[in-house]
Amino acid sequence: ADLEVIHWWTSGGEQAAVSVLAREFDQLGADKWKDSAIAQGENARAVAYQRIFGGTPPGAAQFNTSRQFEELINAGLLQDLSSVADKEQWASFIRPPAIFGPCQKDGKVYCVPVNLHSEQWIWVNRKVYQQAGVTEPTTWQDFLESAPKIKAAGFIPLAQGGQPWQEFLLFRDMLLGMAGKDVWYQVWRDKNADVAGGSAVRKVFETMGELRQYTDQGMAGRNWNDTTNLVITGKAAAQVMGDWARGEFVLAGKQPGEDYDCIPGPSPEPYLTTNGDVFIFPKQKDPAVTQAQFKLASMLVDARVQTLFNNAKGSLPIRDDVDMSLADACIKKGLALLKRPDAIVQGYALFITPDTRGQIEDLLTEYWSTPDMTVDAAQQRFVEIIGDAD
Amino acid sequence: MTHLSTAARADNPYSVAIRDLDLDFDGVRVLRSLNLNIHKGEFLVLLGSSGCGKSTLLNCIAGLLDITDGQILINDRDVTWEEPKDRDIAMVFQSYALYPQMTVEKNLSFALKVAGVNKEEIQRRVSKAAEMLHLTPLLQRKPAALSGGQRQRVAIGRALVRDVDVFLFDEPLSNLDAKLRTELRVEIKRLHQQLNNTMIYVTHDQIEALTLADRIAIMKEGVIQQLDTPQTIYNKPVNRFVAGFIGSPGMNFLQGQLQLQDSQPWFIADSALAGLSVPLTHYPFCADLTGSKAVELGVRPEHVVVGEAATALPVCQEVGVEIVEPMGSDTLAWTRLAGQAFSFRTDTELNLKPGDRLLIGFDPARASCFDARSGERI
Amino acid sequence: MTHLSTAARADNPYSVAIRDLDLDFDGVRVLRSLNLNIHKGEFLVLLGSSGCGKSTLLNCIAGLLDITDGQILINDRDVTWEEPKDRDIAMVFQSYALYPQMTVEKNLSFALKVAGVNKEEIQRRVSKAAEMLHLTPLLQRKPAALSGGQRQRVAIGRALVRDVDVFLFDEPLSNLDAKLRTELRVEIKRLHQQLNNTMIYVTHDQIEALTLADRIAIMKEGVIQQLDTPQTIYNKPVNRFVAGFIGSPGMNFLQGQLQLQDSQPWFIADSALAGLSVPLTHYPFCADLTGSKAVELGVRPEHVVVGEAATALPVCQEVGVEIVEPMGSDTLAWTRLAGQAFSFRTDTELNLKPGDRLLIGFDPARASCFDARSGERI
Amino acid sequence: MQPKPASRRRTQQRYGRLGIYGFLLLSALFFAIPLYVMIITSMKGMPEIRLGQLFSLPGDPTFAAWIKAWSQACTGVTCEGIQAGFFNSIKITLPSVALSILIGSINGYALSFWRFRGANLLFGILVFGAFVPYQVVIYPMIIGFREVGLYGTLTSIILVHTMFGMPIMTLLFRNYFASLPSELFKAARIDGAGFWQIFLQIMLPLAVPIIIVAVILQTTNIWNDYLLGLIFAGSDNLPMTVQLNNIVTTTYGVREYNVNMAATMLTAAVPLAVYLLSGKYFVRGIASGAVKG
Amino acid sequence: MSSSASQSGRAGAARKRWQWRPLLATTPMALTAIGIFVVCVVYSVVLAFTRTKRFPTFDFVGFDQFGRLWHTSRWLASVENLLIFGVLFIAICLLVGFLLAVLMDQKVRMESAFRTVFLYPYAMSFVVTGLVWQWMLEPSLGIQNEVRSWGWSSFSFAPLTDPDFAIYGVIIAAAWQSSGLIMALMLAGLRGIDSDIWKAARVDGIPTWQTYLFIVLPMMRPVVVTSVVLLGASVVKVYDLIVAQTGGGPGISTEVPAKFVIDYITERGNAGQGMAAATMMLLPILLLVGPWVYNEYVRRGARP
Ligand SMILES: Nc1ncnc2c1ncn2[C@@H]1O[C@H](COP(=O)(O)OP(=O)(O)OP(=O)(O)O)[C@@H](O)[C@H]1O
Ligand SMILES: Nc1ncnc2c1ncn2[C@@H]1O[C@H](COP(=O)(O)OP(=O)(O)OP(=O)(O)O)[C@@H](O)[C@H]1O
Ligand SMILES: [Mg+2]
Ligand SMILES: [Mg+2]
Repeated sequence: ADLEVIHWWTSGGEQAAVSVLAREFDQLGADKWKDSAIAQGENARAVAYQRIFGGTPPGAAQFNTSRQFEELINAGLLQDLSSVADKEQWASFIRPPAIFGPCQKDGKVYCVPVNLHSEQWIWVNRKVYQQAGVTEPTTWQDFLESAPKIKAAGFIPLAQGGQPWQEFLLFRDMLLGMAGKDVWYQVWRDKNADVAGGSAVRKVFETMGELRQYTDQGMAGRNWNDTTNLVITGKAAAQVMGDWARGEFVLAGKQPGEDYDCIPGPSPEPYLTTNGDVFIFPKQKDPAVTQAQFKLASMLVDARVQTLFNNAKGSLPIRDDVDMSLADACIKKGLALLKRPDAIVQGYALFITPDTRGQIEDLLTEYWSTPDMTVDAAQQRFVEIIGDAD
Repeated sequence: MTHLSTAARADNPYSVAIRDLDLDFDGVRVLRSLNLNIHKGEFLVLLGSSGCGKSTLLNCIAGLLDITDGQILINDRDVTWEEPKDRDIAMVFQSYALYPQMTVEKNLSFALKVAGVNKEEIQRRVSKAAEMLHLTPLLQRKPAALSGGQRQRVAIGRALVRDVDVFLFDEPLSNLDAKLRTELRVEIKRLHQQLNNTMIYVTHDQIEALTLADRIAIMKEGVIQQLDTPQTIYNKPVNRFVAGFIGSPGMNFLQGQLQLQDSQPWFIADSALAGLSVPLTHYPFCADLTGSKAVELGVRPEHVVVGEAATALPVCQEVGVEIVEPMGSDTLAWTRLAGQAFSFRTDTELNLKPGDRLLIGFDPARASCFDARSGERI
Repeated sequence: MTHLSTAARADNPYSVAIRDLDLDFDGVRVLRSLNLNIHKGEFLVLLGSSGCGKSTLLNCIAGLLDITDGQILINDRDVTWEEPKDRDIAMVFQSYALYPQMTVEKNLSFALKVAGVNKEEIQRRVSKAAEMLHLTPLLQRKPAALSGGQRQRVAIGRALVRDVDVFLFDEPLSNLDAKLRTELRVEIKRLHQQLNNTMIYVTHDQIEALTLADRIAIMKEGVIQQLDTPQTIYNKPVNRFVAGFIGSPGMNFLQGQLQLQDSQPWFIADSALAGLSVPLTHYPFCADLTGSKAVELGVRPEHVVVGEAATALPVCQEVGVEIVEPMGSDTLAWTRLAGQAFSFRTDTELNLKPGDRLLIGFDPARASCFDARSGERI
Repeated sequence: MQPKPASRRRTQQRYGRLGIYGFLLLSALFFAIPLYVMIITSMKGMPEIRLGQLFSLPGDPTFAAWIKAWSQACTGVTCEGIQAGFFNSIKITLPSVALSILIGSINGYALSFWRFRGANLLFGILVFGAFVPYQVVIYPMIIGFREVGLYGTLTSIILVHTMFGMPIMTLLFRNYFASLPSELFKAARIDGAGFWQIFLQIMLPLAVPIIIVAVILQTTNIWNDYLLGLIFAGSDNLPMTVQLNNIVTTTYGVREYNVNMAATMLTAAVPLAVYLLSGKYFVRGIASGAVKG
Repeated sequence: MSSSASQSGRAGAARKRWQWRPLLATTPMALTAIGIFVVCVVYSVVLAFTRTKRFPTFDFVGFDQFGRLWHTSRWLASVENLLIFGVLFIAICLLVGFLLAVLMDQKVRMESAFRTVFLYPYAMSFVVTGLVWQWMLEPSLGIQNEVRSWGWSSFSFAPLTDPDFAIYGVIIAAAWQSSGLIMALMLAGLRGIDSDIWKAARVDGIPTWQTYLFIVLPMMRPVVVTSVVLLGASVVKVYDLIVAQTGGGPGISTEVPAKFVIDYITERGNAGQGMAAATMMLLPILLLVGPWVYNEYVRRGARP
């Protein structure tokens, strides 16, 4: 049967990766991968929801490792994959276990994690740093110190995209990098308003405010990959972005360590959050499609497919036993971190709803683009949002 | 209502009979308990000023409006709730209402085709009507390529082909210029003489009404004021409204008092200046006279006699001419009588000029006298 | 053109003078070398059928159209290339052309305000015009809340306040019903007598032309056919077109031959049946007669005498009545004379019916005789 | 002799006209620039675009970007350009335009000539509906379509376009028919024609000017729709605008502006052509009754 | 027919027989009007009073959603933007449309070429409009860069990068797209004005601009109303343009209510909040448009 897969992997590196999945699936036999690419995650997820809601669910749909699909599980609209998962003993090799958490409910399995995305990276253009005569930053403090010099040299110190999610990403990166793991959990998991209103978070807001001056005028509305391109082409020095930015460098033919560098954090003590993509499998009327769903689910966690896919995508595999020898220096840095359990932090998305996330994005984008807004006011609203979150 | 309709049924000799017709538009009563009987073959004209409900009445007869109350019979058949097409009527509109996208021939044959008449019959009737109305050379043209008069003829033709008993005309000539109006008027009259079917004709042009009608129904605010032959309506209007409406140039009205002097009725004009007393001894009163009463005396301009001949009449005065309107065949002159505007018709040969003074007079027996309050003829 | 204008300048006693006016629309000549002189204080009516160029001529005088060639003088001043507002004219339109969103008062005063006239003066002129036209109680209404007649009065008022020498009217009464037309006609006439300024009035209604005009210019296809007083035009039309155009009911035309018999001119009607010979001895010929010639004899319906009196006339025949059109004041009857349709006007009292037979006759001296080919009066 | 007054007046007029043409040309320039930018950018190579000279003519004009946009650009796994979407858009637009105009004209006709009880209320609701943002009613509509088993089919997207187009279409036709003389309708009824005969044989042929306006408006609206197509059309019928969006947001390291522009132009080609070919009738049609409020 | 009772009974039947065809023919309209614009709207409004996330639940929470809504600065900014956008967009379109129509009405040569140029943007979707104008207003690519390359290096025109001016950048794009349509409407309206009015004004010596302003424009009320309705409807719905051109940014400076609603009912999965916002959008429409629609179409009914 044809298995329609909704995803938002339309960017260059992503396309190569999703093509791996499609090809591998088609080679399994009778079933065909039917591609439904819809640009931008929110659109793709909205369509997936509407399709499921409207009674013509896709065979599979990409979501993030998060609470985005918990209502689908609760409403009993997703296919229970326990039979496959139990047989193949997914729980035994999917790591870190946190990324499998959102997929499970009452002992049943409703989604398949396919990769791990680490967000805590700053991508720098080595040549720019060389020309500006400063060293690449490893902490936010370093960054703030070097930025004026880079700016003086005629480069954009911080390439930042102009979309709310990118501003939120920057904020998260700074929160984890500056305030550390405990604050992270207290804010996201425990929704501790006191901590959210505390000095550690305040410092993050302050720093973020300072960063505004190191960006460029063309920021408004800019996509992340266009922003990455600024770093690639040497117009900007650095960009804070998840590991998916690597694909852009690769496609541009740049060499890690030579042309560019990926620096975890920046933080004195780098962490890796466990975000990633999962596929959900809505319940189907046609048993043949259901069979195909099981087949795809099984294939997605297959070690070989994981290798091919994650090498293409530049993300980290969900299992330990895959061959990532082909991976480049940046991926290897991530893999190395992944091996240290204390460096692994659960992603914010496991704890807060898209609604809360949206509110925070609204706040941050407003704050980021409104220099007049005081740190107090911004933090005050942050506290309210965290306090009201469920 | 019921007793009337059952009673009337027994011996209804009428082509169209309307019984106690009421019609409301959004709660406003436009026609009120209207009764009208039209004989077979009669040419009835509905005359009245704009907005008096003429078209509304015609539309009711045609079945284009759902009536509020009452009954409409055509040829003895109650058609109150029949479809227009089942009423044995045809209608001609002021705006022609030709189907612009169809040729004249198609316009003429549309109704027949819709009714499923067979081709030869359609062909026959269309060419007969076209011939009768001199439309044969125009059959392949579209309405846009016709002159106003030709269009109106097509509209009449469209009614003609349907071969019905009752023709309804809603101001068919209003959109034409004076010359064409006169021509088509004669044609319609001729048509009526040929076909001899019932025709109900709405107009607000009194010349049309007078020339065409067997009987005229004069309407005002949804009520028929007078229903009679043109002569009677012209000479003996039942009220001031009818009198003023009919006749062109219009009737002169002199304000005044009706008084009995020496048990003879006299009309004394209201006037600050020159007085005017008119003896009404020979006036055919329809009501008893009691005491003095405000009245208006109506005198038609053509009943005024000019010059020496006037001295023979009961009323005769010398007046100054103010305005002269030559109309070719004769001339209308305006003057003042007892201080009130007064017009009269004279021969063009007299060659009047403003400022001329002359004798005028009229015969009170041919005048009309109306109660100033109710407007009714006395 | 130049020599003419300098020459004409010297002694131009005219209010409006038009010299050799040509006007083309997209290469089509609509007015051709037209000359027209209008006296001060004259009421000139331009009469003609639709599309003959009346409005075009008026628009040229008003300066609303750029002429192709020629010259226009108003009060001795060459205004050919002046803006309309500088021509000392005012204009009234058929469609009223009121400014719909302004009250009557604003409509009247707008032009003055734009021209910078001071407030009291505006006030004075507006109230004077309003009084003259009985518009005072309506000053605060908007045009939509006025009847057709009132609207047209406002349109006239708008011209009035501008206090100019020449008034131009483009079919001002065509959109009104017959009754109102008659009323406003009288008012315009009265206005002219009061103001005594030059008025040029376009109409295609000949009754309007006859009643209002000092002189009438009858136009056909951009050329003035006859320019004369109403009486002359009515009684002595220069050609068949003018004769047919003027008069309602229209003139009868009898086809026939003009022959000299015993050196006396006779009109012999073309007829298969009953013959008709009319002696034209007393007819005022304007041309020499040579031999036989196809002509049309024009007889006005009101010049026909009915009954015994007819026997005294040179032409007298017994005829059968075909159609009777009572018009209130008199009656038009249709018959056949020498096989040709022929109408005549009679008293209503005669009470004619189709089928009646009676004697009719007319005086050839009052008839008009036209060359059948050229249409010119003979 | 002085210069003829005629020529003086004409000279003044000439200056006035120069002003008019000047202003019109400037405005035309403003309106045309975006199109110009799109066209020239689509004909440039990427290196040239990077120079950042948006308004300069392409040094080496090429249609490569157009070809790529039409048949090669990748949208997800497939790299077939936007051509597939083009045919989907046709599949959606043709029936939707036809159906919405048919229904709109029937409504307008019924409302103008056959006043039945509740007609005005229905119409009032419909006019109000013109202001309702789609999004407000999308969820209940999805439920509705799901219940009748139509969700995600070509039928459903056609119905959706018809329903959302109905307020404007009905208004358009109602106003037009209301401007026709009612005698026409009366005459037809007396001639014995019924509801449908009058509509099909008398009224529809007369509505050609307004049908042209309706075709133009609806073609543009439906062709350009993205949201409704994405939600209701089903995965097999996604319109061209979805592909366009994928291409425009799908890029290698550098966004391929030339391909984006070409794809944009290709997507806009159909409504553009409609306007170019029938702009004259558009103004005429509007003048014939659509603006009577 | 012997009694009035039976007669009126038949009368009633006859009337109904009259009506069934138009009723049948307008079922699609009735279904749409009631099914979509009443039932669906009411359904959505009801959801505004519930805790609905992604799936409708009828777990009522009173006015909580509205309370939260009016405490959200993005919503407040959206409302403010909609007002600015709506007023300016409609005003500019009317002004430009009218001006162009007036000039086009001067018997200009190549009228059809001009008309096409003015009208073609309307063939562009708001998405395309947004993209094109994003490029045009991009500081390093667009107009600013071009003008600077001519030598005027201090020239600055990049409204989209400045939160205070971004909404005006959006208005430029929207007006570019829609002015042509208004021009066409106005042109049609101008052509429909009785030519005698022009002549009367000329004879009265009223300068052309005053004629247009004080006489002709008021006479075109129906056209203006139609235009405002068309523009107003698109203002309320504006979404695509924002998403394509600015994504609501910079910050929240170009957010609009429709985008707020959509974000909440899709990505953010809080349909209750989204519908509360939608309800707030419907309210002014109902208050502003409702009476007008009622007056114009329901009560007066009949013919316009
Ligand atoms: N459809 C309608 N709705 C409401 N009122 C109407 C309607 N049609 C006519 N009327 C009113 O009914 C009255 C009579 O109208 P009708 O058309 O019958 O007048 P009329 O005598 O034919 O006038 P005219 O000579 O102008 O044609 C008028 O007051 C008019 O305003
Ligand atoms: N703007 C124009 N362009 C081209 N031809 C025109 C124009 N205006 C008038 N004409 C033509 O000029 C001729 C005279 O038109 P004009 O309007 O002067 O006639 P009219 O005598 O006023 O007729 P009516 O009684 O119908 O008003 C007509 O044949 C008409 O077709
Ligand atoms: Mg009527
Ligand atoms: Mg004219």
